[in-house]
Formats: sequence, C-alpha cells, structure tokens
Amino acid sequence: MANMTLIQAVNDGLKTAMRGDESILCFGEDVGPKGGVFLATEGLTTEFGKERCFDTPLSEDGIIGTAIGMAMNGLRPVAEIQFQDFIFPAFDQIVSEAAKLRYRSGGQYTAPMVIRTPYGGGIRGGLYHSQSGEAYFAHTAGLKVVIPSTPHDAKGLLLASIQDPDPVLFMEPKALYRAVKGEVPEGEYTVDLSTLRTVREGRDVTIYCYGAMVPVVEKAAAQAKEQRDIDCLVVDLRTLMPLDEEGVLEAAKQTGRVVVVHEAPRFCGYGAEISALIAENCIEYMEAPVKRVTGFDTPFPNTLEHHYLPDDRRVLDAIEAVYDF
Amino acid sequence: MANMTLIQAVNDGLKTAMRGDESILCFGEDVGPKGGVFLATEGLTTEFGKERCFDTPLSEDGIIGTAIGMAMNGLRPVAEIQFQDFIFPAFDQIVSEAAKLRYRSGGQYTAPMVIRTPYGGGIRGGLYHSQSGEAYFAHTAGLKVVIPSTPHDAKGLLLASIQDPDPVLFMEPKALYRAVKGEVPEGEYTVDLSTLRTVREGRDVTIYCYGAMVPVVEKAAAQAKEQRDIDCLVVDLRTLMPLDEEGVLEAAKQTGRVVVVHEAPRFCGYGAEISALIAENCIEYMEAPVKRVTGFDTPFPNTLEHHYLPDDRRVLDAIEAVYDF
Amino acid sequence: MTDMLTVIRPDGATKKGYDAGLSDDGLLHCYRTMLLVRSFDEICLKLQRAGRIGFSIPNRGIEATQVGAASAMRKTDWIFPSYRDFGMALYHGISPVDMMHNMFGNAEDSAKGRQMPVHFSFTEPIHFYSISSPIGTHLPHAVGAAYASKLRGEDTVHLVSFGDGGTSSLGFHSGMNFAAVWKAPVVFLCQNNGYAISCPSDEQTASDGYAVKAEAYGMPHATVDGNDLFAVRQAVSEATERARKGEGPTLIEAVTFRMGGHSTSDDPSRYVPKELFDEWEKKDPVERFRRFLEKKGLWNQTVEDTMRKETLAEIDSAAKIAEKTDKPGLETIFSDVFAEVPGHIRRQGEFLFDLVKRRGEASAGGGEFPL
Amino acid sequence: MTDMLTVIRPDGATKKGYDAGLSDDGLLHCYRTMLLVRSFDEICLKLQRAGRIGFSIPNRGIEATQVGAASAMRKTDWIFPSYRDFGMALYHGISPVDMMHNMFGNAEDSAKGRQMPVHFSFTEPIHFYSISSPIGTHLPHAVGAAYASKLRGEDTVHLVSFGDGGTSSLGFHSGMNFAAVWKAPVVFLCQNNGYAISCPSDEQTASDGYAVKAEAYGMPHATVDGNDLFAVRQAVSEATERARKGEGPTLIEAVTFRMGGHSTSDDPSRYVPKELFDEWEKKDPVERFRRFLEKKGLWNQTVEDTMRKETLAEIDSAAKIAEKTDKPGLETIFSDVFAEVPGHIRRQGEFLFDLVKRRGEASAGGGEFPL
Ligand SMILES: Cc1ncc(C[n+]2csc(CCOP(=O)(O)OP(=O)(O)O)c2C)c(N)n1
Ligand SMILES: Cc1ncc(C[n+]2csc(CCOP(=O)(O)OP(=O)(O)O)c2C)c(N)n1
Ligand SMILES: [Mg+2]
Ligand SMILES: [Mg+2]
Repeated sequence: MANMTLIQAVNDGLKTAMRGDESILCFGEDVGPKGGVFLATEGLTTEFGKERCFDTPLSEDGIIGTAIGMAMNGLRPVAEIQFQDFIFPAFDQIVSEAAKLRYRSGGQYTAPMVIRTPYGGGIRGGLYHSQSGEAYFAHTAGLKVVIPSTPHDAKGLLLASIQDPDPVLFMEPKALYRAVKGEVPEGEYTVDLSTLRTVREGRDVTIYCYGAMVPVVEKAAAQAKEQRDIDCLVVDLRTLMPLDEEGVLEAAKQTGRVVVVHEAPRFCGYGAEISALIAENCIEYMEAPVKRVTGFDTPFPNTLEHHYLPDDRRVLDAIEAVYDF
Repeated sequence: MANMTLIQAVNDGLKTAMRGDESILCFGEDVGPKGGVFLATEGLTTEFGKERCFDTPLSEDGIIGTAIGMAMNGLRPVAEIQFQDFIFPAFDQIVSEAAKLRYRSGGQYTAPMVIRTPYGGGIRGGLYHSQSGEAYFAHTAGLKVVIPSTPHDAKGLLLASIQDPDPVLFMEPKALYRAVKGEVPEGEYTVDLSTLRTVREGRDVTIYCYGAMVPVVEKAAAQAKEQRDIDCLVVDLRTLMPLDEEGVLEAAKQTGRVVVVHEAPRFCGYGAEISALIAENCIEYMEAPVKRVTGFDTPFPNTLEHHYLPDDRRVLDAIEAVYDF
Repeated sequence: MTDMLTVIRPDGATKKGYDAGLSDDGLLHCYRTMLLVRSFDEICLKLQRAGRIGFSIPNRGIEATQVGAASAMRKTDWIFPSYRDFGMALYHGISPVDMMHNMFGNAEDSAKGRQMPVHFSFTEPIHFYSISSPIGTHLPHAVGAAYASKLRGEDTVHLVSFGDGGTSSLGFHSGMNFAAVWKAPVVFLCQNNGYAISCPSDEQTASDGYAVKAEAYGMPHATVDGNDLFAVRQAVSEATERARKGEGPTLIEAVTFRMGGHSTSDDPSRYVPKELFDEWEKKDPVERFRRFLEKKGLWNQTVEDTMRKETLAEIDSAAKIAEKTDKPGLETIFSDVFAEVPGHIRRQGEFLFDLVKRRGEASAGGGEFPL
Repeated sequence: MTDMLTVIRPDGATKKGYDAGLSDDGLLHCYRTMLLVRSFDEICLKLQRAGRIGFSIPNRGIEATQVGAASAMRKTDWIFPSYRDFGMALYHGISPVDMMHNMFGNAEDSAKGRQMPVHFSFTEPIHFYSISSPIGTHLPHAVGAAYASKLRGEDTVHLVSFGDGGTSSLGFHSGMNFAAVWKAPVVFLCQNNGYAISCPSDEQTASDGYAVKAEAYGMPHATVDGNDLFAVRQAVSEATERARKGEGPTLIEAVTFRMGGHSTSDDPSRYVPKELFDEWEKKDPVERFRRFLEKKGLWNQTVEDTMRKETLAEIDSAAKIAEKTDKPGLETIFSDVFAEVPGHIRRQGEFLFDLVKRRGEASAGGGEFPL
C-alpha cells in the first residue's frame, strides 16, 4: 500500500497494466515526453519506449479512430483525450464506431479500448476546460462509462476497464487529481465495473453522486448529521453505464427520500435517469420529491464557477428539503 | 390552405422563407439539383439560384462550421444534414461552437441558424439511418430543439425556427414525411416555439410524445378509450428545448398518471427528463409510476426494427399499467 | 488532369512483354469475378424492384478497380471496404450466399440482420472489415490496425477503399495524416467515380483530382485508370510492396465512373448529363479486359456464354437460399451491444420476448438469450 | 524545406528600393505594437506567478508574424484569431485595458468573465472574432463569414490564424476545402512555431512544412519567414488582394518559433532541446525589425527607451484598472445562453440569487436579470 493522489493512482495503474501486458499502449496529445498536461502518463515513454507511449497529431478523431483499429487487431489502446471538452471532434468515432462495432459486425470485430479523459470544473477553466459530458456517453448504447472518486478506485477501476472486452470511457475528475489522497495497493487489483460504492450508511436520505461531487456530498452529509441529526446514505455510482440499477433502487427504497448530485447541466443530465428509474420503479416508496442538485443549464462560466458548481451548502439545502417535506 | 404531406410542408416552408428574406439560404449534401434525398429542397436551386441553394462537399463539420460563419455575418443559413445519424462529425461545431458562441462572446457574435435533419426509424434503415439523437442536443445549453409531427406544425415551426435569433436543430420525423397529410396555410405563418400541442384531451392518463410517435400514441389513446374507456390527455411536446415545463407539469397534475413515449433508447433519453421533472415538482400528485415506452438500449436494428420501435400496443400496455396501478 | 497510369489499351492490347503476374487461371478468375459483380447487380436490382430486398448499390463501371485492387492483396492482408466493394469480397472467395444473407438481413447474415443491405462484414477467408454507413470513419481504423501489424512485426498490409466524396470526410484527413506520420502499412484507394451521390467532383474539391491530396501528408501517390484492371493492380501492388518493406502508406486514385445511380433509391438523370454516361459507356472496364483476354487467347464466345450463365445462376441460387432463410431471432436485438448482456438490456429483452409471446407472434425466433 | 520568402535580412537591410507600403509612422506603429506584446507578456507572467490571473499565453518569438499579418488587413476586414494573436488585436487598436479585462475575467470583460484568459472577443475597431479553445473550429467560421461577404458583393477579406498543430484539426480540412471550392475571400495563416504544446512538427505531419497542404485543396500557398515582419506582410497583402479580386483563398505558412512555454502552465524544458532556443534566439523578430528601423534612421536608443517605458506603463496601468474592476454580476451566468432567458434558466438564476442573498454574499453583483 502506498498513499497517493488520484493522479498518481492513474499513473500507477497505467504502469501496472503496461508491465503486465505488452499489447497495452498509451497515446494522445502530449502524453509522451511531456507526460500529459496533468502528468498522468509521466515516465511511460521512458519505461515502455515510444512505440507504446507516444504523442499524436492534434486530432481527436484520429486518436480514437486509430485506437479502434488497434483494438480490433489485437492491441489494447488506452487513448487520452486531453480535456473531455475536446472529445467532441471524436464524437462520431466514439458514438458511431467504437460503440456500435460489435453490434453491427455481429461480434466479428470488437473495440476493447479505454478512453481516458479529465472532466469537470473547479480549475477556473471556463467553457472549454470544465465540462462534464457523461450524459452524452451514458445515452450511447455500446459504451461503458466509468468515473472514479478515490485513488483506490481510480487504479482499480482503470485496470478493470483496460481488461474489459468493451470500449470504456474513463472520466477522471480533474478537480480531485491532487485534492484527494488515499491508500492504493501495489501491483494488480481491480474494482469490478457496475458496482456501487457505499460512501456512508444512513436511513434518512439517499444521495447519489460520482466523481468530484463525492467529497462535496460527504461534507454535506456530515453537516446534515451534525446540524440536524439526518443520516444520509451516500452512494458513489462509479460506473454510470452499465449502471447497477437494482442497487440504485435498493438504496432509494431504504430511505424514501432522494437527492441526486452532479456538476453537469440539469436538463437531460445523468441525474434525470436516476430520477426516472425511481419514478418508474419505486415511486410508491418515495416520501418526498426527488431532488437534483446540478450545474445550471448554461455553458460553464469562468470567474463565477464557484457559483455554478454544486457545493456542500446547496447539497445540504436539498437534503433538508427532502427530509422536511 | 392546401392539403400536403409533411415533406411538402417543409419544402413549402423553405420556399416561403426564402421568398420573404434574401439572406436565407439552404445548403448541404445533395440539396441542389437532386433536391435532397427526401426532396425537401426540390425546386429551390431553380427558383433561388445556386448561390442560395447548393450542394456542399461531403463534410458535416464543414456544413455546420461554415453555416456558423454565415450566420454571424448576416445570413440566415438553413443547413441540411442528410440523416441525423450523420450529424456526429459536426457534433463539435454544434456543441462547442453554435451552442456556445453567444455566451462566450458576451453576445457580440451569434449564430442564428437552422439545422434541418431527418431522424428516426421506420424505413428499414438499420443502425445508421434510423437514430433519434434528441437527448444529446436537448442536454446542450444554447441549442433549441424542435420536432414537428404534422404538416401544419412542420411549416409553422420551421418558419419560427428560421426567424429565431438562436441556433435551432429542426428534427424531421422521416417516417411521417409521406405518411401524414394535413391542411397547411399558404404563405407566412409561424407556430411559436416552446409551446405544447394538446393532441387529445383526457382526465385519466397523460401521455407525452413528439415526432413520429405522435400518431402511434394517438392510436393507442383511441384504443384505450374504446376498449377500456380510459381518457388520455395526449401532449405533443414539439419544442424539446426550451421546453414549456409549466405546461408539462400542468398536464401531469391533471391526471396523476403519466406515460412518456419516444423512439430513442431509454437510458438518459429525453423521457428521463420528463420523468425527472415530474418526480421533482409534482410527485405528490402521482398515483402511479411514471412509465417510459421507448426504444431499447441497443443500437438500432434493421430487420427487426418493428420490434424495436414502440408501437400502439406497447403504448396501450403502458396506459393500462398506470391506469390500473 | 495529372498523368494517369494505363496498361491495357482500349483495344485490349498491352505493351509487349507486359506481365501482370497472374496465371491464366488467375486472369480468368478476375474476369469471372467481374461478371459475378454484374450478376449480383442485376439480381439485386430485380429483387429491390420486386420489394424483396430494401436497397442495393450498383457497381457497373467500377468492376476493374475493385477486382484489380483485390488481386494485389494477400489473404493475410486486411481489406477495409466501402459499401461499393462487392468485387473485392467476391475476388477473395467470400461466398455469394453469405453476401446475400446480408442483403436479406436474415438469421445467417454475419451481421445478424442489424445493418442495411450491402453492409458486409467478414473475417474469413480474408478480413473484409465491417462496413459502416458514416463515410470515412474506417480510414483511421485501417491505420490503427496497420500500426498493430507493424508493432508485431507482421508483413500484413491494410487496404482501405473509399470514394471521391470520402476525401472530404474527417476520417480522410486524420487517417492520411496519422498513417504518414507513423509510416503505417496502409494502401489508401480512392475510387473516383465522378460523383458523391449527386455531387460532382468539381463541387467536392478544387484540387486537380484526388491523388494530389497526398501531398498534404507527405505521402506518395499515384493516379491510375480505374477502368483498367492491370493499372489498378500494378499501382496497388507497388504500394503494398512499399508498405511491406516498412516504407509507409500510399494514396492511389483510380479514375472511373459510376454507370448508374448511387443506389437503387437514386435517379441519376436528375443530375448526371447523359453525355457523360455515353462517354464512359465506351470505356467499359469489363469489355476492356475481355478484349485483353481475347487477344491472349483465353476468351471466346463459348467461354463468355458459359461464364455468364454460371455466374448468374450462382448469384440467383444464392439469393434463393438467402430469401428462404429465417429472419434473425429476437434476441439479436439485445446481444452484442456489450460482450455480456447487462441487466437493463436483459430486462428489456425479457419484456419483448414476453410481449411477443403474449401477442402470439412466433415468427421472430426463439427469443432467448444465448448463454 | 520549401523556398521561404524573406525581405529583411538578419542585419536589418532590405533589397534596394523595397517599399513595404508603410509610412514612417506606420513602421513605428509596427515596432511599438511588438513592444506592447512583449510588455503584455511580461506583465501577465508576473500576474500569473503572483496568482492574480490564472493563465496566460506567451508570445515571444512570434511578434512579427502577428503584426506583419495584421498590418495587411483593413479595419473593415475580419480577423479570426487564435489565442496567441495579441499582436493582431493591439495593432488594430483594441485597447490593452479591454484585453486586460478579459485576463481578469471581470465585469468589463467583453466576454463577461465566462472564458479563460486570452479568449478575447471584439467587434470594434475591427472584427476580432471570439476565440474558442477547441483548436481549428474557427476555420470554417471564417469561410462562412467570407461567403456572406462575397454574396453581398463586399470586398471584405477574412483572415484566419492558427498554429502548426491546428492543421491536423477537422476545421482545417473542412475549412480549406470549402474555401477553395467556394473561392471564398479568406487568408489562412498558419503560424508554424515549431510545436503544438509539446508535439514537434515531425510528429504532427510527414509533409515538408505546412504550406504544401494547400495542394490538397487546389489552393495557392506561400511559405514566409515568420520572423520577418515585411515578408509576412507582403504575403498576406498579396493574398488579400487576390481575395478582394474574387480569386479565392490562400494558405500562408509563417515559419517562426515559440520562444518559451506553450502557456504559463507549461515547462518547455521537458521537451524542447536547448539548442533550438539558442538557434532561434539569434533570429529574434523584434531585434530584426529594430535593425531595419535603425538603418532607416527611425530608431535610436532614446526612441527605444521611451517606447519601452511607455508600452510597459500602458500595459501596467491597464492591468491595474482591470484588477480593480468588479467581478461579473451573478446574472451573467444565466444570460446569453439564448437571446431571451427561457423559463428553466430563469428559475435557476432566481434560485441562485436567492441562495447568495441568504448566505449574505454580496460580492457577486446584483443578481438580477437585465431586461
Ligand atoms: C458522414 C456521412 N454523411 C453523409 C452520408 C450520406 N452518403 C452516403 S453515400 C454518400 C456519397 C459518397 O460518395 P463517394 O465517397 O464518392 O462514394 P461513392 O458512393 O461514389 O462510391 C453520401 C453523401 C454518409 N453516409 N455519411
Ligand atoms: C480540439 C482540441 N484538442 C486539444 C486542445 C488542447 N490544446 C490547446 S493548444 C494545443 C496545441 C496547439 O498547437 P498549435 O496549433 O501549433 O498552436 P500554438 O499553441 O503553437 O500557437 C492543444 C493540443 C484543444 N485546445 N483543442
Ligand atoms: Mg463517388
Ligand atoms: Mg504551434
């Protein structure tokens, strides 16, 4: 075990994977000598050579398109998109190709690959270095979507994603890269995809969250306990697609009061699906409206980002609102 | 008034707009001499010349990218994307540029334009000529999303969209192009964006739908009445963004029982937002689970598409389920 | 127009001593494949007009490009085809029955009836990569696959085929660029058949032809007469040789003409001047190769008649077999989204199986997940 | 490497009789603008290191490209800049204060504090188009804007500027292609400064330089010494002239070098060999132009000292003004998503205004929608 930051855990995960399997390679913009703009790939070119970790031309379409070709021909590419905001030039390759290849070829061709990308706000990145696009991808049949919130999960989920036979979008909460530290086992281990993590047990209110919102929710839950003796059940979804729907519904039924938290805009955001699952499958257990605490339905601002992003106070308000309903 | 099909109404709308305003122009793949693969732009090059209606190279990125440039410099482009399935190469231009230009420039530059595109299943188009991507766009702040379901609305909403100061994605239900006919006023008229259309009044169950699902729902509602004396309130959303949320909630409260219908996959689909709005704002009025009748969470199949698409029988089952709950 | 490589003269003659590197059987196999393509066209058109299949893509005019290119590839190479590459599949022995299963989208279709007709996918006897509708997306796939081959030290070459319209796509730009930087063993084959649906070449690009686009990527290129099977074969052979030696990719433009509509849903008379058809009719690639065979003593009317009859019968019987084959089972809607069927999709499948049972519709297969 | 246009020799001399078409004042304005850019760099670096702004983009080494290009454009033309084009803005009289408002993202920022620093947007005194972070998206915008100008019969020219890395983007491919087919009045200026963040040119493309990429689109092109203000000015002038005459677009590659990190967050020592910096240090573009002015009798140490002091003071006072300016009002989060604020966004705004009031945070402006 070593105590590391989330970004160190990602780096450790990549090294562990690449040591264990020659077919794994990492590439993207500035991932080579520079080691990535967040240093996720630091040291990889030195250790594994520039055939297995290298810079590409400035084309996300090319990065994902070639990764698909590698994946179908026996390699395990781990492609980096420098910021999730810059994934859209590759949207066609992801949505039309990676996600649909197995289906359209009747399983003859597949694209087992990982797309790593930092997402989310909190670094004063404005419109284009802050976005949370998980809903676009979770709506796309054929893609898996994973978001860790701790160093332990970052490495374990990354290794599971790399071993997975399907394309996985691995979204890293950049606000947590250096903000959280934790124990990370050495060497190989995996955290199963499609499993929830119970962050905190509680009987009064269920809160669903993921990524950078997890510590925000934890803080709010602690305050709810302290100030009002409200016991929150906090669930870190970690794999957004395929989601453990039974687990989600179970958690909702346990309290009958639900809050969903994410940074992305509300309208048609991921939280809507959680609300809809509950409204469809266990509305009769609900004792209060299902509240969403989310980013606003606007592009991401810069100077005022702290007002845009959900914070513990907004989450606490929502907890109280459903509790007092 | 003339009796026309939906595609004729679109064609009439384009001609009406172009006659009234020189700054309006239409372009895209095969929209010129061929008149578009569905003949939406038939006769336009002849009437308005090839400077105002013309074919482009095979690049959706180029089509939308240049449309943005035209729009900010005084023209009103109406760009066609041949099938909505092929909009993804332009996703970056739509999501990062058209939708965010006004915001990021503090209102100095804007992109008032319309993107017309046929969407949806029912023509044995398989994976890539059948998709319904409305949720991707409705989740994107800064874009309006409009879907007509009748010839009258097709023309009226199209003219309103062209006059609108913001970028509008105008999705045309290709399954209805020639399947529905109706009275269409001559010349200019508009149907206001962000208004709902009550297709059928009823007190028992509220059904939300749009596009090609509207006639399917109408049929199911008629059967519900006939077979079980269930009165359905059928709401055609027509503008998915910005949605008339009050109107939606009002309709839900009227019956306390809700079904949402769309062709797109369920998970994080547009229906989730409707469910979530209800779960958040009027759950206490609900007397049954909020049911979704949607496409499956798979790519769109070909031979079996009639099993994939919601039909009147599936809608009727859902109506009965919420009614009998 | 740039210089264009031609080998077979209109009258069927080649330069003295020209050796295409094909045995007599090989030459006849080329010819027979072109006739198979013609038969496929003919039968599909009939089936489509009769409403028995939904759609097809005609190939008349471009048979020599397809067969010439295919003939330069080994079975261990990969082909990343466009939807118009029937000839490449047939040349390498992909069976007409398997192709017809796709045209009918039935249970034996290797794509399990999920795609529109003409969207083939095969791994045997050659990798004939799953065809996608979005134009140009497969170019970077070929480059990535080639990178993998190269990394493992194999001598596999990856041929990727696309149209003139395809050069405007995103995948062309990123695929060409990555291939050149990586010196990947890829042959880019641009089939310039004059139109992208209704868009003529001069509205597609302002460049003088398409081969020159390779200059942007520092890539060698060649322009060849696409109606000349040997010219295409020679250019592709040279390119594969370079690729196998580790010298990187090549762009080849084959200049040809689409002698008909874009698809069975298209009416070219709205936009193709009749004179163009007349002009290109005279350059028919099959006729040209036939004359070559005749000069070489490999062809006579009996050969022709037998082959025509045989190929037509082969395709016809393939169609008959495919038409009689069952529709895919209901479970094919839900499988292959992921390697394993996740809970939410499984529940949706069970919902549908149950629904279909309740309705008493038996036709749609067993409706059970294969385990 | 392709032939490269050079006008000012390293020692500052030009060919006898060379006329750049600029008055003495104009020449000094060019020089002063380059010094302004240097001052901007210097002050922003300090502000960033002190944590008073978040980020900046250094411009050392490429000042002549920016100013030379800007000097060829009329005020009625449009500029579609990259985030590194401070010099073009300053040349045309966009005020340092307005630019600093953006660096601080405050209430007076024309982008209302929504964008990161260096993402300027102006319409006066010249259209200096809103900068986007995604690379290359603005190329087709310039082409569309140019089409509009052309359709209305105006003689406006649209200059679009981007980096070597930008040539790999989608927007490069579609923008170049559409511009050439439409003969749109656009000048494409590729500032080849050696790197795209850490990616050197030979990993960006296998072509010999970037200008040649125009061949793919049938577009004229030129390669110029980007550290030579007159060379850039001349090439851009020729291109604008052609464009105004209706002869269509041109691609110009200005070969220069980024004498520092990509941004204030970058450490180039991880990837740029020191020798490269040393080599290019000798080619400093400001120094080169200074020598020219000196030879022409327009420069002496007093001029230099005064200008340096003035420009530094101008930028410094701009920064001070901007730093003292309020943060944007809360309502700026919610306005300008659409022309009118729709119901759901209005309700979200009201929620936030109320929340901030309840928390007693006054700092964030009025929190009311402008009507
Ligand atoms: C991204 C995308 N846009 C549009 C289409 C619709 N479309 C299908 S084929 C075609 C023309 C292709 O022309 P070309 O590349 O020249 O190939 P050809 O059909 O002539 O062989 C178009 C526009 C598509 N399939 N994909
Ligand atoms: C689509 C996209 N991908 C990645 C990035 C991240 N990024 C910002 S600047 C840059 C390099 C640009 O290099 P170049 O075009 O040469 O311009 P320069 O910075 O050298 O002026 C990259 C990769 C981005 N902004 N947009
Ligand atoms: Mg073509
Ligand atoms: Mg650069």
